[in-house]
Amino acid sequence: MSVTISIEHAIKKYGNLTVIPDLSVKIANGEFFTLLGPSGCGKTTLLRMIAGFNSIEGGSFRFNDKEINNVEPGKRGIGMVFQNYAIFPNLTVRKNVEFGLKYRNMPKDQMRQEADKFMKLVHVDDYADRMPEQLSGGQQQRIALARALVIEPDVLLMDEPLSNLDAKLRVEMRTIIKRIQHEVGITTVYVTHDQEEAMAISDRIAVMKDGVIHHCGKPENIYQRPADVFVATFIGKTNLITGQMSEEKGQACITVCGSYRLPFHTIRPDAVGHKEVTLSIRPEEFKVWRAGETAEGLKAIVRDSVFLGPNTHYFAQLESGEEVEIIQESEIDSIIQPGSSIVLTINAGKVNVFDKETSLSLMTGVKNSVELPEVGI
Amino acid sequence: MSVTISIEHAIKKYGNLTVIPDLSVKIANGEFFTLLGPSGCGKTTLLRMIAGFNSIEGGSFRFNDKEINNVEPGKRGIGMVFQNYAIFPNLTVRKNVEFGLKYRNMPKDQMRQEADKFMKLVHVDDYADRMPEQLSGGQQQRIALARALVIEPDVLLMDEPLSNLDAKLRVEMRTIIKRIQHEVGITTVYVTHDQEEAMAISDRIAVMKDGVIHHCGKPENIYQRPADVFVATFIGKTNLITGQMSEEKGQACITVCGSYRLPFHTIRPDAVGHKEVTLSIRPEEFKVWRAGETAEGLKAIVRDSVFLGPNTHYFAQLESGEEVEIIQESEIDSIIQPGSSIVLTINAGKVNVFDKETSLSLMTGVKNSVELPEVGI
Amino acid sequence: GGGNGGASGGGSSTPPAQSPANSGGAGGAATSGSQLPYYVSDPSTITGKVTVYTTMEETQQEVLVDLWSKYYPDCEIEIQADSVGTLATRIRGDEQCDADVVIGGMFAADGDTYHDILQPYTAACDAEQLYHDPAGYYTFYDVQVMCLIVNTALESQLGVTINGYNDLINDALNGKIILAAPDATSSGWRQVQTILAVMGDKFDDDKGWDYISKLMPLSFSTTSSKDVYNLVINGEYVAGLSYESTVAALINDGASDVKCVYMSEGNTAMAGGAAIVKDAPNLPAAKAMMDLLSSAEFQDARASVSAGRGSNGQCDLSLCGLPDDSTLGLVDLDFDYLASNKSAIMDKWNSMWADLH
Amino acid sequence: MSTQKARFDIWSVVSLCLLALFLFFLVYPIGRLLIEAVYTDGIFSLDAFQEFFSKSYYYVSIFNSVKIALVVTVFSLLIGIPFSYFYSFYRLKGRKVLLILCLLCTMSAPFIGAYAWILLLGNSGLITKFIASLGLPTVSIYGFGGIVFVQVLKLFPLIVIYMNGAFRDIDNSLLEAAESMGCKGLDRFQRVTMALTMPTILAGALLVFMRSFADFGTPALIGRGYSTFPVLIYNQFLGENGSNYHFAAATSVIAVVVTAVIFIIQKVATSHFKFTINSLHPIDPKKPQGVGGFLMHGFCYVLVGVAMLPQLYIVNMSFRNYNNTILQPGYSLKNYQKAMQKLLTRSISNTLLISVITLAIIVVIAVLIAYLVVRRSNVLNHTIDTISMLPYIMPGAVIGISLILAFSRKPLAFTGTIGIMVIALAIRRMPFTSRSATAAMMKIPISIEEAALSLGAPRLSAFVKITVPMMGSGIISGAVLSFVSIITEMSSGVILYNNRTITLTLSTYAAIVNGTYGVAAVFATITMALTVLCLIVYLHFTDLDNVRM
Ligand SMILES: Nc1ncnc2c1ncn2[C@@H]1O[C@H](COP(=O)(O)OP(=O)(O)OP(=O)(O)O)[C@@H](O)[C@H]1O
Ligand SMILES: Nc1ncnc2c1ncn2[C@@H]1O[C@H](COP(=O)(O)OP(=O)(O)OP(=O)(O)O)[C@@H](O)[C@H]1O
Ligand SMILES: [Mg+2]
Ligand SMILES: [Mg+2]
Repeated sequence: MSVTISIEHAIKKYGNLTVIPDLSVKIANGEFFTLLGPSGCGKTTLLRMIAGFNSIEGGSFRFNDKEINNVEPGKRGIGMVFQNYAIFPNLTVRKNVEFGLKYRNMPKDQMRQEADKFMKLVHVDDYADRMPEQLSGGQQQRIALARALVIEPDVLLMDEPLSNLDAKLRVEMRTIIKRIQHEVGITTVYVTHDQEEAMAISDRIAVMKDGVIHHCGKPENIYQRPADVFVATFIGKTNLITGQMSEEKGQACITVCGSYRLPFHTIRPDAVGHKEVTLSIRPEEFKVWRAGETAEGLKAIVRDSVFLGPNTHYFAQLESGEEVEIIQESEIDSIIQPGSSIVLTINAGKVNVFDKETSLSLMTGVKNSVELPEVGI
Repeated sequence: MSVTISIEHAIKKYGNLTVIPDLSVKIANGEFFTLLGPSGCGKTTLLRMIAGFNSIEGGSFRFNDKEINNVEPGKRGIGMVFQNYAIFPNLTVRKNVEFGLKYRNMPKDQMRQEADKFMKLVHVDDYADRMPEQLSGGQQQRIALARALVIEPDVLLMDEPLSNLDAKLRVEMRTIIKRIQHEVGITTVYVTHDQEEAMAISDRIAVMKDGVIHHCGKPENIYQRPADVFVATFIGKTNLITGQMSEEKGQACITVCGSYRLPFHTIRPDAVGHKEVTLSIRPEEFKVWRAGETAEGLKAIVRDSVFLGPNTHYFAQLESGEEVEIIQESEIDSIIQPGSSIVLTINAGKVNVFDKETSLSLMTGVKNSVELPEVGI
Repeated sequence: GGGNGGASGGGSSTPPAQSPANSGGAGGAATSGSQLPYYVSDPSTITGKVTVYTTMEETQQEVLVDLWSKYYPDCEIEIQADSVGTLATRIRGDEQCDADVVIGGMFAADGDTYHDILQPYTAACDAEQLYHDPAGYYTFYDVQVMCLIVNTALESQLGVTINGYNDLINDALNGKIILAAPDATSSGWRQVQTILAVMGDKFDDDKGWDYISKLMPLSFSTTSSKDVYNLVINGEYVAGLSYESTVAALINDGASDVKCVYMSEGNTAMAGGAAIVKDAPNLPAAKAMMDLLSSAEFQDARASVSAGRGSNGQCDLSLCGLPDDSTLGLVDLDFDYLASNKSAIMDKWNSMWADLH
Repeated sequence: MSTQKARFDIWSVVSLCLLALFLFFLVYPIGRLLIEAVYTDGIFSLDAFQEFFSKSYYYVSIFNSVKIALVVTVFSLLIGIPFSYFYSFYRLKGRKVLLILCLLCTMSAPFIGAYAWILLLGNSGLITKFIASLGLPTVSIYGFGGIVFVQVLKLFPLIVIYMNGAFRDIDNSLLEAAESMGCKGLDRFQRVTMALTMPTILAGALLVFMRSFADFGTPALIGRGYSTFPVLIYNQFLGENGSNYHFAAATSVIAVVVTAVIFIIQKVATSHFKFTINSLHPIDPKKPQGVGGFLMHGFCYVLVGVAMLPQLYIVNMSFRNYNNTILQPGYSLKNYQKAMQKLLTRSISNTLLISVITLAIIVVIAVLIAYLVVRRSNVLNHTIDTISMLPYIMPGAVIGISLILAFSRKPLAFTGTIGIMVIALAIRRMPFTSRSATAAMMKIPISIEEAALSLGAPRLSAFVKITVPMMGSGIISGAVLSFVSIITEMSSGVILYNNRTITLTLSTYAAIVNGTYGVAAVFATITMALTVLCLIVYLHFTDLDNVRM
């Protein structure tokens, strides 16, 4: 079976504290949908409302056309991976994984096979007969994953299922998740704090803050054209710089640091005008020139540099006093020393511009909708 | 007080299972030392041995010159952040944070102030009087962090302390950890699965597998000149390609895919010779040319592309059938479509070469030592 | 049958009533062919099972069982022993209760306490009995006289001699006297009666209570009659206020270092006995049981093993080595007064006890 | 989940069934008792209460009883908690034996245990004489101190059993976290270990309080006229001088009010400690070493040794020659022969039958209640919980009387059957098991159960397969306690039993009533042997590491 999830005007309160004030979103059948947001923004809460473990203070939750507000969790056809794993401490690894299969009317043999298969997939087959307490944190987390995947539910809910795994394993696991999800066509709601993971795995992402969805859309939309300043800063690193927009022949032009002037072709026509704006420039959207190599640009002084493998990060101070972070591809033995003067130019096609007052994006091409995506997945 | 940690020939067994067969390493006073390795490799185990919570089956652990094998954990002067947080469920957030201060003979007022300060630092000050149950996963983890930091121990042991935080908060927290560690001069052993985090925060990193340290050194050493194939593949993404080394006038030359021939100046003189080698080429060490743009190089066909924010990943198949991953800076609307033919060239200065048989590095410049770093931190 | 309740005081005799139930029994043919006594019914009519609720101790039970089985081999006897309060509660509580008779714990001064669960019956040997229940419910088989049980070893150790109530008022005995609480035990209640009867000028007068107020501070109170004699025998206490029959029986059983002291100040006697339970399932057996209990044969047999003073005039006191009634200085009790003032006396006792402890 | 909206599901059905059961078997009898208390000859009157509060010797008994119970509770905690701590955190030598002995200490039937103590420590007791012969000053067993001494030795094992379960459930990493911050030794014990087990400590304390409060045998025998509530009630109901149901019922009501106050205080206190522990890393007991190890062994074995003295003496008594009440020289099996005539075999089989049936009923219902209260917190379920707790605060005799009042008349005539014994025992022991089950339940994080539901397990099987096993330690400690208590239960049975439904403990009682102490000792010894046997069988089939008692 395949399921579309519709949430309308959901409200969640813990006592007097409203955690989710009014949230609506539709998740398409078979879609891989990710909730992204700072710690404490309500991701787990929303996920648990979908699962049926949290009370619902208002609004309606529907699977296809059926309201499920009062349906038992066990009858919603969900599989869930919990943030704290929730492994059954009294059962062996195998029994944990087989647990859900018992309710699928599966012959014993097949049950064993399925469990074996999934334990292998998440690399815990060597520990099949151990008790969970004898496993490392990451191993426990993988059992939780296998346990939820093996039952091939209609809706898969995952709360930071990979947070304790190393990069390689994370990538491997997320590939497995994605593959199974895709093969079986499970509608999946995924919570993660890892943006790269969210980008790599999701069909759509909802960026939340304080229980409100700020931007809901495809990963590249969100990254390239964030709906507001919060989304821009939350997704990936970015530098916020104040600028002054002016109009020249119907064309927007933005002046930064008093002197560096850039024409912008990507501002929405209705937004063009005289106003203060906030520019969001990602570290890799700067280009660094050694002093003298170019004339036009922002003058800056390198304060610090950090080597991060493929790239090197520089922290520099602009003439205006604003601090910016810059990422450049690392060259062996060519790190620019702190104290050096540099000039920065900006790739105006990529930079995002926001109204300083409302924080909302002024760009064309922002795609933000909580409705079902127009094209099928 | 400041502490140097020396571990000599440590052995750890769980029943018949040897988790750490023979591990030695020295950690300098005030150093920020990170254990990195795949899930289940023994990081938590080693950390808990240093803390005194695991029995020690062999070898000696010393803080400065004092053997601590049989010293009570409470008397070792350690602070610890546990992988599962280990927040006291029966105490409020504030009481959790203040817990350790009671043993520092601190006046009540100051205790409160200190607790306030640290709760603010990790952004849980709003929840000071809540019970841990009423907090989100990330919030709980931050309490564990504050609780360990506030007592300013001699040795700080942290087991994946940031695994449940989003990227922004992770960076913020690791900056705080680093700052406090530096100010107070705490010798710190840190376990993480996040390589970028390890790179950014550590003075030195030990890369472990199956209880054995494969490479111990500074982040950039490890990244740029990994000691063996495991380290190369574990730290950052890499493509392993088989090549044939030959010697030409005392100079190493490696042929890949039968036809693409590259001179290497970075091979250790004693290693130069005729043999099969494994090349480790990081995705960003390829340069992509559209078919026809260059003659010399590896011919390949793009299979898939993934947009990941600042960069785009390509998966391509070489003529030899080997799959490689390539990272290029993203250009809006310029993603190369699957199916396209491309040519790849390699930046030979960065590529690492390993003996195919022993997996060990053949490069000059590998720095790998479990002894104390020569220069002070 | 049923006796008519006379209004006479305790101890007085009423003429024997007709005993219609067993007129034909005497000639019945027992298997042995020998002539059966008149108080034994035709064994062939007494069958099934008779269930006895009793307060009797083990040895007395054995006597009863032996005698019953001798005359009524076809009728099984099953015994449940407990205190009378518990037994009564159980009978009251159990609709399908199979109790046929209650033996023991029924005293002349009870008033109508148990009439709700019993039925009247006049036993075969009523004419021979020295004591009769005016209400017609009880069949007596026992006369209860009070005594002090004294541990002779401790007595001489302390250098005191105990011959009566007055000898107990002695600081050397402080904390070494045990008595049973009158509200909890029948022996305690009987002792209070006796003290009030013999220590004052008139029953229940201030002089009697004055004695009690001196006795209380020296004494320990228990809620079980048994504790009194057990703990004196064990040497926990020097003197205890108890029943004659049990103490004498214990001495017969081999209790050493103890003696039974009849108070020099005087004593009281009260008849105790048995009754048939209302709606007894096996009424013929119940009646046969009453008849047997009233006989001198049973009472003598009982006396020989456990020193019970029989109520039948033909009993032979020498069998159990008990002194004759006349030597005890018996004082008559007014049962009506006792029945109507029981709670007032108890209250007074309890208040005084609370004040003095 | 206090916010869970009321849904009608399988648990609602369970709630209603339980409610019906309790209304019929508990509320109705208690109602009958209340009516008895406030009606005199069919007219409503509070004369009995008036009387009670107008006489000091009645109301003083309240203070006496509360005082004893409080002191006993404090001392039981003081020795029970360290005992259990040593047992749970260290691999003491002979752990199984220690545990079994510990359980046996609670076991002696009322009367006979206290009687044995008198024979040991009374004015002319064995030990007293021995001490006196050494020229040392002797202490008296009688009075307040004696009651406390005897009761503490009898009741501290209850704390031990409760605490063993609680210690098993602590997540080791919490202790490690505390230790890493410098909190160790006694301090850690106080601030972390105790704090985490507080719900259990409170539950155990309440249990001991109630047991001590309701104990009749000990104060009756060695109280030296110390008037306590149960003695008062007992005399009114069952005294040899006839009974005053009306006044006894009123006294019972007052007793129930007093205990209810204590119960509420405990409940309020417990409500401050609502938290969950996910014990993925249970405590790994260490080998005791050095002087500390020696002292630990010493403490545990000496304590158990002393507490076992009366039991040992009873075993000894069972072989002594008795002429009814009177001890004769020499040893023989005479008492055993005599016991055979006194329905020994029937007593044993009744005991086993009744205890097994009762235990099964209790465990099932207690677990259900625990679940409803903790996970389905609503008015209905709290009502059920409160009702089920009523017997907690009612002395056994009161329950017995209530049942008689309720079920002795047709068409509800259950008295005199095995059924009524089972009902009485189940009612009486239910609260104890359901308390420990509730405490265990409170500690299970809800996400574990949610995980089971999310995997498609129906509510009931999630409960049976995951929740119940995780409650294991709590349930088993409760069940073991219940088993022992059921076997030794007397007070409610005394007025309910007859020859057909007699049990070992009641036979012991009957033998005591009969004055045949040797035979009583036989029954007591057999009871002990039977219990040991059951425990050994239980321990045999349980991995020692999983003995979550
Ligand atoms: N109590 C135990 N009994 C037996 N084996 C154990 C026990 N604890 C851990 N192990 C095993 O020891 C190995 C190392 O465990 P450890 O917890 O140190 O891993 P880790 O490196 O911290 O992994 P992760 O990143 O997943 O937390 C694992 O394979 C684990 O299964
Ligand atoms: N039982 C509760 N009572 C009161 N407040 C709660 C409760 N559970 C969660 N909260 C609060 O609700 C907010 C949202 O919690 P939630 O667990 O959904 O966060 P989250 O987005 O999953 O965060 P994280 O990434 O840290 O896990 C948090 O501020 C948290 O403190
Ligand atoms: Mg969360
Ligand atoms: Mg770990």
